[in-house]
Amino acid sequence: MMEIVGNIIIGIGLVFMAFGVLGLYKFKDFYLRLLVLAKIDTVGAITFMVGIIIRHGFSFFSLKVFLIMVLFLILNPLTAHIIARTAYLSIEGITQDQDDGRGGR
Amino acid sequence: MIYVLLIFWITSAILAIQARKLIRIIVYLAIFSTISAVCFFMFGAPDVAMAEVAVSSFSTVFMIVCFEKYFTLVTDVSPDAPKDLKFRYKLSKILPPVVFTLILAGLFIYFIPEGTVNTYLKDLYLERFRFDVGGENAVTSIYLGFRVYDTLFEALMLLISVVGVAHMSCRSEHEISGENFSGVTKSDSVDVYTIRIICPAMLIFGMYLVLNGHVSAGGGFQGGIAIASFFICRYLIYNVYDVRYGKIMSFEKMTFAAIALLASLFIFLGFYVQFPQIRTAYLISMNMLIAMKVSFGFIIIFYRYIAFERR
Amino acid sequence: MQVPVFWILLAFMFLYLIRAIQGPTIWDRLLAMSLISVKVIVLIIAIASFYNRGYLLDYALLYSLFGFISVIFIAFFILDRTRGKK
Amino acid sequence: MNYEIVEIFAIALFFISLFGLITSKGVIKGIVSMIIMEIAVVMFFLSLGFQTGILPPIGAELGDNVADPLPQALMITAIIIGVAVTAINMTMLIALSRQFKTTEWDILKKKNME
Repeated sequence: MMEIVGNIIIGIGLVFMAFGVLGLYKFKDFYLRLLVLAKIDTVGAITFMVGIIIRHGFSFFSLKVFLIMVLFLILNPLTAHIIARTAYLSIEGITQDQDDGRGGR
Repeated sequence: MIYVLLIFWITSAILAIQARKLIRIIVYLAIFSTISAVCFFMFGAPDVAMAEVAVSSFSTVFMIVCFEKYFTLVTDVSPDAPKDLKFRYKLSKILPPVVFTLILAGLFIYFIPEGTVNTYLKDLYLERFRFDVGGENAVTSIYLGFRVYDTLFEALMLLISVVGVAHMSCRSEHEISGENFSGVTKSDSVDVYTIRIICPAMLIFGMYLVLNGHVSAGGGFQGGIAIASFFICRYLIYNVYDVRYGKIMSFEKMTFAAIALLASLFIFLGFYVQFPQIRTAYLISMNMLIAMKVSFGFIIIFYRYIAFERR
Repeated sequence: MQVPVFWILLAFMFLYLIRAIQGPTIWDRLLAMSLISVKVIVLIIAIASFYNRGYLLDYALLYSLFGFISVIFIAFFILDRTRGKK
Repeated sequence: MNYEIVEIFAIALFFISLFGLITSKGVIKGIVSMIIMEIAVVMFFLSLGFQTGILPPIGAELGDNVADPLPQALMITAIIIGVAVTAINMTMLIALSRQFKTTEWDILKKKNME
């Protein structure tokens, strides 16, 4: 029974990733495409990992996958933030002195 | 399934080779080493994949500093530096290289010996590695036990290349000054805050890889690089990290001497046979020494690059 | 059940690679690179669970750390390079 | 002349990067092609004796379809030496660009003549 539930959740995760790929090709602006990395892929990967944890039940394997999920939850949005901030600074052409760390104009 | 991955692998390589702008080369090379790491993983070699991933982040950092130096020294200064590196593919110019490469490939394929790869040595190692060397990881037990000669000369090779980099890079007189050298991130921004959280995790994970190398995937080399990457993050967070190269260089030479001594003491003098219960102690200590050597070597190269080249 | 998962993930990686090739700005290529590194982590966890080998997961953990470092350095290099130069 | 299709990919990439090395106008493209060549060589060694669904030679129970640990042990050292050599290449590139103010082969030849 846990097998089926896990498979379903993995399927849902893959569907999220498919939406991400669809979004990547439909959005015309760069910042919209960045949304795919920040939100959709993070959610897709995490549902995928939850599905794997459910498939493997309560074991050392799923503890490791949980640790990876937590680290991934911290790192992925941060990567998206760094790319967004640097892209914003370079596309808008904000020079060094105007950059007060908040990226605001 | 592996063939599709290899097709990606070759396309990303061709991308990296023919990239016109210089900035794209770094991104394409990062993608290429990612996909090659996955290919190694699919070939049943997680240790090599780990080494490839760790090394690709280092070569990306070296290439970034090198390109910055190239931009400031060449493209911004001299007029005759071309904007893009596109090789003008005129037929007359392209024919000799293509013909030469095809001839070489044909010769190579023609002279490949017949017959399949015989697995005598592989079966020998797979059966014997637990009794002779101890430890669960066949790869670690090979490069620490059966073929420890290669590891010795590889450590010597790394030492020579570190000394070469240290002496060939420019000798700017003043050491690192006190200002915000990395200049990468403001100290209160969110990414610096998170890097402060991630860095200890990286160090602990590097230690885990080293100490656990003879049982699960990992080992001296990958753990050493993971530990060295902690110092990269440390460079991002703190303003300045005044590394005393002399001390680390001499310490690395001492580590190499310790590796040579330990290997010769245990394997060549036959302690391995007389005291079988010290085997895991030998494996762990050898892994730790190699990890120290590799991490010191990469720290020196990294700080040699960042501190002296970036000016 | 597991094999189609690998094929789907490889298809996604291929589509990201195409996006990296035709992406207009350099930032799209950087985005495609970090997307591929996300897919790599998920693919490795799928393989580890398919072969039921626990130690393969260390690799995914290590990979997410190192992918993060290289994205940081590349992003700040491109920023220094293209800042203010239209 | 029978070998796995997987090895053909590695050999093909080796010669593609060799072509890239030959036709590289600047020193930088040469270094990039050399990095790719090193990874192609490593891939060729690892692809010997490959079957689908091969397992790494780690862990207590080793099945029958297990990868060969010997080339892996050699390839780990090969990758690390590859990075050390790349670091030396780039140091030389910086010294070159500092002295000659360019990294194009043909311009360097002219400058080297006089």
